[in-house]
Amino acid sequence: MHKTHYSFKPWNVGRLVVWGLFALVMAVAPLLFTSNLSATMLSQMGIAIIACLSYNMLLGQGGMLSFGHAVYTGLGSYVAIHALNMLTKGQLPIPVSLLPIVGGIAGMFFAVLFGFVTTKKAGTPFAMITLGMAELVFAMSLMFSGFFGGEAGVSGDRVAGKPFFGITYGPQIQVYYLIAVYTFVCVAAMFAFTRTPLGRMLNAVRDNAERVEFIGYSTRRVRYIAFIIAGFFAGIAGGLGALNFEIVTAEVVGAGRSGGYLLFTFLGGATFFFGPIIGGILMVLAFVLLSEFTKAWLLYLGLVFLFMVMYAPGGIASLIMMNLRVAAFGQLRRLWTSYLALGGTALVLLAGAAAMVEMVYHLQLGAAMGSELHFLGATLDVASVDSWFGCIFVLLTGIGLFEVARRSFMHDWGEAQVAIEKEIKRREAA
Amino acid sequence: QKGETVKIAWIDPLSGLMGPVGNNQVKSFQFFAEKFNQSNPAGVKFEVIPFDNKLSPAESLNALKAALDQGVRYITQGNGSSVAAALIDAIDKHNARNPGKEVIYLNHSAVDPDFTNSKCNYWHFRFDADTSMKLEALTTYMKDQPDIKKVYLLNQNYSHGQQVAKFSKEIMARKRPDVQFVGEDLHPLAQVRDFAPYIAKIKASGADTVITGNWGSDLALLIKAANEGGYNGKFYTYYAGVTGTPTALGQGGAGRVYQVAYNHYNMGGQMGKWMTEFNTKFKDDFYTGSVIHIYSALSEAMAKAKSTDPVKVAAAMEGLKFKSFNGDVEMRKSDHQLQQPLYLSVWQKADTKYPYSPENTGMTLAPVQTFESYVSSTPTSCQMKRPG
Amino acid sequence: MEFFTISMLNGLSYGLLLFLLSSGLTLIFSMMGVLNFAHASFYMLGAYAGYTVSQLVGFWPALVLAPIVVGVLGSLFERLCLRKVHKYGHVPELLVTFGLSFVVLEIVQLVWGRTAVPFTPPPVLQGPAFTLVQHSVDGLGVVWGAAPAAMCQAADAAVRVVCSPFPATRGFMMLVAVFMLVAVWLLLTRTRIGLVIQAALTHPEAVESLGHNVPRVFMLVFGAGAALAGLAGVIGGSTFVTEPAMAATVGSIIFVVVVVGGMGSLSGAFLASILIGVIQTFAVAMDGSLLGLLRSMGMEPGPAASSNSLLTLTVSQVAPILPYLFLVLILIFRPKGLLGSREG
Amino acid sequence: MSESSSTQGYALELVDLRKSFGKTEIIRGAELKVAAGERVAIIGPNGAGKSTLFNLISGRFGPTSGEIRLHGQRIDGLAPYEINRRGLSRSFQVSNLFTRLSVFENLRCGVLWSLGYRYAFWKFLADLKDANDRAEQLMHMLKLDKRRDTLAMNLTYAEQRALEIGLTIAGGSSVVLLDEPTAGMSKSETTRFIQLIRDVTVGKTLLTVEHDMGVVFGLADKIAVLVYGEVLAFDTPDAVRANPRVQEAYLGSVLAEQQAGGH
Amino acid sequence: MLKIDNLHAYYGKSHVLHGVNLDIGQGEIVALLGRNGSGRSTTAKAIMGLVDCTGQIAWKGQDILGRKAYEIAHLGIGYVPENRDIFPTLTVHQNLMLGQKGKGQGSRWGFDDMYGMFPRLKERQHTEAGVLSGGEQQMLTLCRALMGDPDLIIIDEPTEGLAPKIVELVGEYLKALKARGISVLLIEQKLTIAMSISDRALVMGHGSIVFQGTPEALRADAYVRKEWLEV
Ligand SMILES: Nc1ncnc2c1ncn2[C@@H]1O[C@H](COP(=O)(O)OP(=O)(O)OP(=O)(O)O)[C@@H](O)[C@H]1O
Ligand SMILES: Nc1ncnc2c1ncn2[C@@H]1O[C@H](COP(=O)(O)OP(=O)(O)OP(=O)(O)O)[C@@H](O)[C@H]1O
Ligand SMILES: [Mg+2]
Ligand SMILES: [Mg+2]
Repeated sequence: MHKTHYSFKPWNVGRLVVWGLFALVMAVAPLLFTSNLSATMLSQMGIAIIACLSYNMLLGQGGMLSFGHAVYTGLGSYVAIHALNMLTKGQLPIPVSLLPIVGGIAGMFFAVLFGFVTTKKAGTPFAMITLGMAELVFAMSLMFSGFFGGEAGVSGDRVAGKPFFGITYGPQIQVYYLIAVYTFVCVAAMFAFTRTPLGRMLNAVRDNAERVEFIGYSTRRVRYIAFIIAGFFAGIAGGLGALNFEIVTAEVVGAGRSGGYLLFTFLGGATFFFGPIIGGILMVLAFVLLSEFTKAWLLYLGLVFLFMVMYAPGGIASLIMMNLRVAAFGQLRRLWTSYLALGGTALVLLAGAAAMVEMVYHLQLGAAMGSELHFLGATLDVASVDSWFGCIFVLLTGIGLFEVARRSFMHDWGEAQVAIEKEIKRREAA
Repeated sequence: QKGETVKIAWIDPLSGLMGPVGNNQVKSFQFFAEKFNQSNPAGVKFEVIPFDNKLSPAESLNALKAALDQGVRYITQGNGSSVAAALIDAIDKHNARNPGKEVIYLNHSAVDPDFTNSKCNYWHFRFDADTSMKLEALTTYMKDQPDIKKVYLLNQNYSHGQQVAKFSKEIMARKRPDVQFVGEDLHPLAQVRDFAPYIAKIKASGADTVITGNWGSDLALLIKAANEGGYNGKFYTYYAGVTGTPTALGQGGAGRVYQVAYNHYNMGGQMGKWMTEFNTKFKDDFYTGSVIHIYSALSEAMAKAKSTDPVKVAAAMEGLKFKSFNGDVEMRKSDHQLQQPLYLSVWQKADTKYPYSPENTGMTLAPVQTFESYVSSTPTSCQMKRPG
Repeated sequence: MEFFTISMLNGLSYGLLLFLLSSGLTLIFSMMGVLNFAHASFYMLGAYAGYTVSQLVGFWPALVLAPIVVGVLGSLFERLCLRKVHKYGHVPELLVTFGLSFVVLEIVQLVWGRTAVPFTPPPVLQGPAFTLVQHSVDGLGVVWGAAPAAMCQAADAAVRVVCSPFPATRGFMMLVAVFMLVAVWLLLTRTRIGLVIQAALTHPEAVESLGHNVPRVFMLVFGAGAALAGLAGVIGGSTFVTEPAMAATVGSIIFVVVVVGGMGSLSGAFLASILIGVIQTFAVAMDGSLLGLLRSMGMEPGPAASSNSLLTLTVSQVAPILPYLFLVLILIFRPKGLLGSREG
Repeated sequence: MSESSSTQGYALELVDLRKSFGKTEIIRGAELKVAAGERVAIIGPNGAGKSTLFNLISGRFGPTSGEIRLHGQRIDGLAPYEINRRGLSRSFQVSNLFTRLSVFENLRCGVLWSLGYRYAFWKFLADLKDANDRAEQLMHMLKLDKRRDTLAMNLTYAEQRALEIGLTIAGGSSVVLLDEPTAGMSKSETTRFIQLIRDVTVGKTLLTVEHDMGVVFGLADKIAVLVYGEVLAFDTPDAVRANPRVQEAYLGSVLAEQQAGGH
Repeated sequence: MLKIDNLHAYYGKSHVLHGVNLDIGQGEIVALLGRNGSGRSTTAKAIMGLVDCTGQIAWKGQDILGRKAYEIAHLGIGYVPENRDIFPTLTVHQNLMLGQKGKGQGSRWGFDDMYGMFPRLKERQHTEAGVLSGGEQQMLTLCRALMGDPDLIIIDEPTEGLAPKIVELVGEYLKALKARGISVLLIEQKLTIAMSISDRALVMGHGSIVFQGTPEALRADAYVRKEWLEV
């Protein structure tokens, strides 16, 4: 009698804990971070999570590289804000809380429309069609001011309709909780999607589209339906965005937005379901906070991408999973010292490099306001040789130590992997 | 209010396409904060907190939130009417939803006339001159030029460009009905790499004059193409003096490119000294004169209101008359549009009379005509809703 | 007639400019399958490097040196970054170039500042290469160099004379573009490099065991592509403006050219450049709109229509986005591109 | 349909089938009638068009002219998935799997359509008892139980070949085409594999392409010889072996040796 | 010509070859036999420098271990990989062209020799190699390696997917190569052909050589055949 393996229960304990934690984090986050900015950032993170996950339905699960996902989030936003304005005028009998659904339906509608042509193709032609589509939609958005509101965009007021149990959506916190609920439901729904026949066939299409045709499925149909579903969730994200900002401008359909989804989904990790969640959070952090911290944020962003793609092409999620695997086999013990060393030396290296970068930027942009700048609590003077030498010294020390730490880490890591392989072989044999 | 620190959040691009302009302007704000902190009627200290909005409305709203968290009550912005619209809207809602924490929005460069007409707002004050005012001034000059017979309108296809085209036609029809508009084109913003076809078309139309609201490379490339394509007509523009454009214009276009603005590079006097000082300090040119308007207006109003509370300052600023670098100006009560003199200047070689040379090009913008406030003043359709 | 001729010339030269910009991309894309998002960045680097070098030793040496510098940088990038991610597939390759484009932009701004630099063509190239003189009586004539002022003025008021100078920079640009076409074509057809790379994309080990040094070939090709971009940069930068935004403005149009032409087809890219150049130039001259079309067919759509932005949109207004329309249509109806032989 | 009555009983019929690539005609009027439940091996020199024939039947290419009938119904010109839905499936000469999915997932993908789940995104895979059972059962038959969660790309060559067959028969098609199923396997593995193929194709109509005469004679009820795009002979193994034209065109002396060797 | 001593090879951390010793003389055909996964292909890759390995590989007296594949190819070793590895987007002719070193001067073989050997290839010479039939691809890889004018040619399962008649033909050609003084390392699955043409047979099991001798000796050694080749 062979063991039946497929005893997959959607609600086993581990899963309940994970989802419970997820809900809990979203519930308490605004209580911990109370400022105006963090409230709106948390809201945007929720939105970005939905958008990135929906994007990953295409990229990670379906192997479709899209350069135009913002078209669906963006058009969802536009339709939602128009709906909000109709609602305000009393022409639309639905509560504000359902507006994101309107956005979702709009996103789906446009995905039905555009997807019909884009999903005819896969691979590079698909990528290029989406690029062309995105450029066209963006160009239209400035030309057709009726729907897109021209440069000033379309604004609305979310305090509309009857308050529902005292919820007016005036205060940001109420909007946050609306977004949180949507985020939770959408994440759950998209996770569920990966566990359905269509979701699995989408993976199959990604891996080997040709073979899919020989087991009864039309690859084009699989891609098309998945594209529509992704469009729906994208539209929800767009609708939530419209509620959050109460204004929708052409940038929401712009190439920058689409590129952002691509980059951050990848950075989070397209190969794992939860990767884009990390990606979405990072996207908001990078755009909102990083640029406030430093003028060199674009440089840092570019470098982070370069290095991530080179050294961790699976994104942050894959790093996490790799370490979880190591931990699951009880090998983390042997690694943590080298992790400490690695982290410590990396910090030194980064501090040195960042100090240099900051000084260079200061020299160009802020020198007239004085030659001194503050960096990590230290005061640097771009006019003094000492500061430069100090930084170079820190940097070089960092590089040296890091290299040493890295070698020992690689060694330990290799050994841990060997041990794991052995363990797997042993278990298989057993 | 004496000795109080007034924080002003500056929300404009520091990176991207408009980054250079933003960088110039943030320096201007910081430079004049220092100047006004030495002495101002209200005796307050100004502190500028810059936020990079990347020219994005959504990012600007984030920056607004961040500014509010830091207790900022004065916001200034100017690049991009989309951002301005978003900020006006957001500030209006914020002020309505958070009484006691009102915020004032000081618009230094966004020139969409709607902001002081159909979309006018009590918390918004504009210190630049809007598109219609500039065109009033411009056409006042043009109407006296007998050699202007055929005009071509070439603009960027977004609200600013569309408005330039629209108002040009309206006002010219009123002042010089005999002038013919022989062509009109709108091209996408920052998308055109080759303006030669447009020049060919303009030449074919026989136009002797081009009115364009173009800025940045859209303006520079247009003038370059005109020089190369042998087009000899004149260009009436808005933004010939803005960062990057002087270099790109170079020697070309001398005597043929006009700019209408509320300042120019050869104002002389105190302004001239400031410009030179700014130039030596930052190796950059000062051209956003509304910065000075803003500090003057704020400190005058604060002195008048004896407070830095935005609600009182807003009330004091309405109808405020003060003296600025370009003469007597007034913050018109009905629509919060600063009424001020404007100048027409022309791009030509710098000489001893007009020595200031932006970006060391050897060229300058020499004044051609000054327009008093009443000349450029345009009526408003604003029905201002005042709080309370 | 004169308008047509000059527009045709404009269209051709703009088309050749597009080819100039995209030939390096085609080279890299056709051979290595890498969608190099940093191509425009190499173009910008070429312009800035050209500017600096021409300050030191003059324009003509810069025309040679700057592309070499950019080519070396390109090779280095291939060696140090691209090669590492090659094995992960095309998306990471693309993203790595994406990352590079950010870094290049920032570095350019740090080194050369955030505003335009005064990079001008040498005196030989300033001014017109020839002038078309349209005389309402004598017809169309051509004068080399600038036409004397007297020629462009008719003594008689009834005679209309129009002089249209054709800038020397544009002529030079066309020349270089043709040179590039020939050079790349020779590289592709007269050497086995193209074959080696195409084969190595799928079977690197097999190619190596036939005795080809695959990594070096990859590096050289990427370097060559970058150098072509650099050359385009020197010319584009001096003819137009050399500023940090210059990369972004050509960024996506060159992809359109490469894709419309057919993935990896040099002749396709050439044809596509010319087509796009000419179509776009003539589209600018057309003021027709849907509304006008309806009217000319005898329909009067009513007052609401005359404010409908779709109906009133003129052809010239959409001219600059026509390439994208073209791209989408081509990919739908002929996914191989104009002259391509394979999809994707 | 009137024409279907005349063709009843045949699982697969090829009528004057032709295929050209450019100017070269590869399949030149092939004719074949395979009865339901028959096991047919197709042999022929390299480049005769065996794989092309499979590609035509399975819908990878459309024929230039001629007819293909599956259970009496014309299928030429249909898309692969339409043909598959009508009960025909094929394997590939070079393994063609879902490389980043596990063995189990591969097989489960294979059974989904035939069990009617189509493009469902409102059902959990885990709840599809029939699909899971069938996948498990297949995995057991293929002796891949131990590799259940291994990704297809990490399987050994022989395992991949096994999975390739598994994926082909997963949908329960009644007509199965196998293209060189044992290529690249050692003799011992081949023997095992023939048995496996016999087991999993019980009651089905089977067409295989093979060069290994051991396999051919061990597996087939009838042999079709394809030479230059035409069916030269279609008969029982013994008759084919004795056919001098086949000897000359294809077998050569190796066969004689193999026969001497005891196969 | 080729002499291998105590060769160990690794795929990442997994140790595949455990001390292989073998040598091949000039003009000799050596058959390397063994079950699937015994490490024959790995041996071939190790010689070509395509896997990490330790030990000694001497070619014409020169140590080539650790050299890059293209250097080894230039020293005169040709390699026909097992999964064919034709270049699918190139034509047959272009595939052959890539086999040449330099412009192909001084090579003992030219296009005509190849097309003479397999007329089928001549017919298909302008076809993309990807659409060739399995057998045609096999012929192509063999010719491609020959175009590089090797002194030793390593052939990994050349007869896979070939019709019996062609298999015989390949056997004939290998003998012809031998006659020209070229050495052949033949990795095979089909005992019949391997035994009939080789001078010596090696049997590999679990990453090392377990039998060495003439084909006759192998035929006679029932134990080795049973233990390492069949079942
Ligand atoms: N798409 C195509 N374009 C051009 N020629 C093709 C194409 N597909 C196959 N051919 C040619 O058709 C012929 C038959 O190929 P096929 O693969 O059917 O042979 P086969 O009988 O399976 O041979 P083998 O036993 O060697 O696998 C070959 O000569 C091949 O080159
Ligand atoms: N790329 C690889 N990574 C890891 N292990 C490998 C790799 N290639 C082969 N192996 C393993 O190395 C061992 C020897 O493989 P090799 O390919 O040399 O065998 P072989 O004798 O040629 O067999 P075959 O008949 O399958 O070709 C096998 O156990 C195989 O699983
Ligand atoms: Mg075949
Ligand atoms: Mg092998």
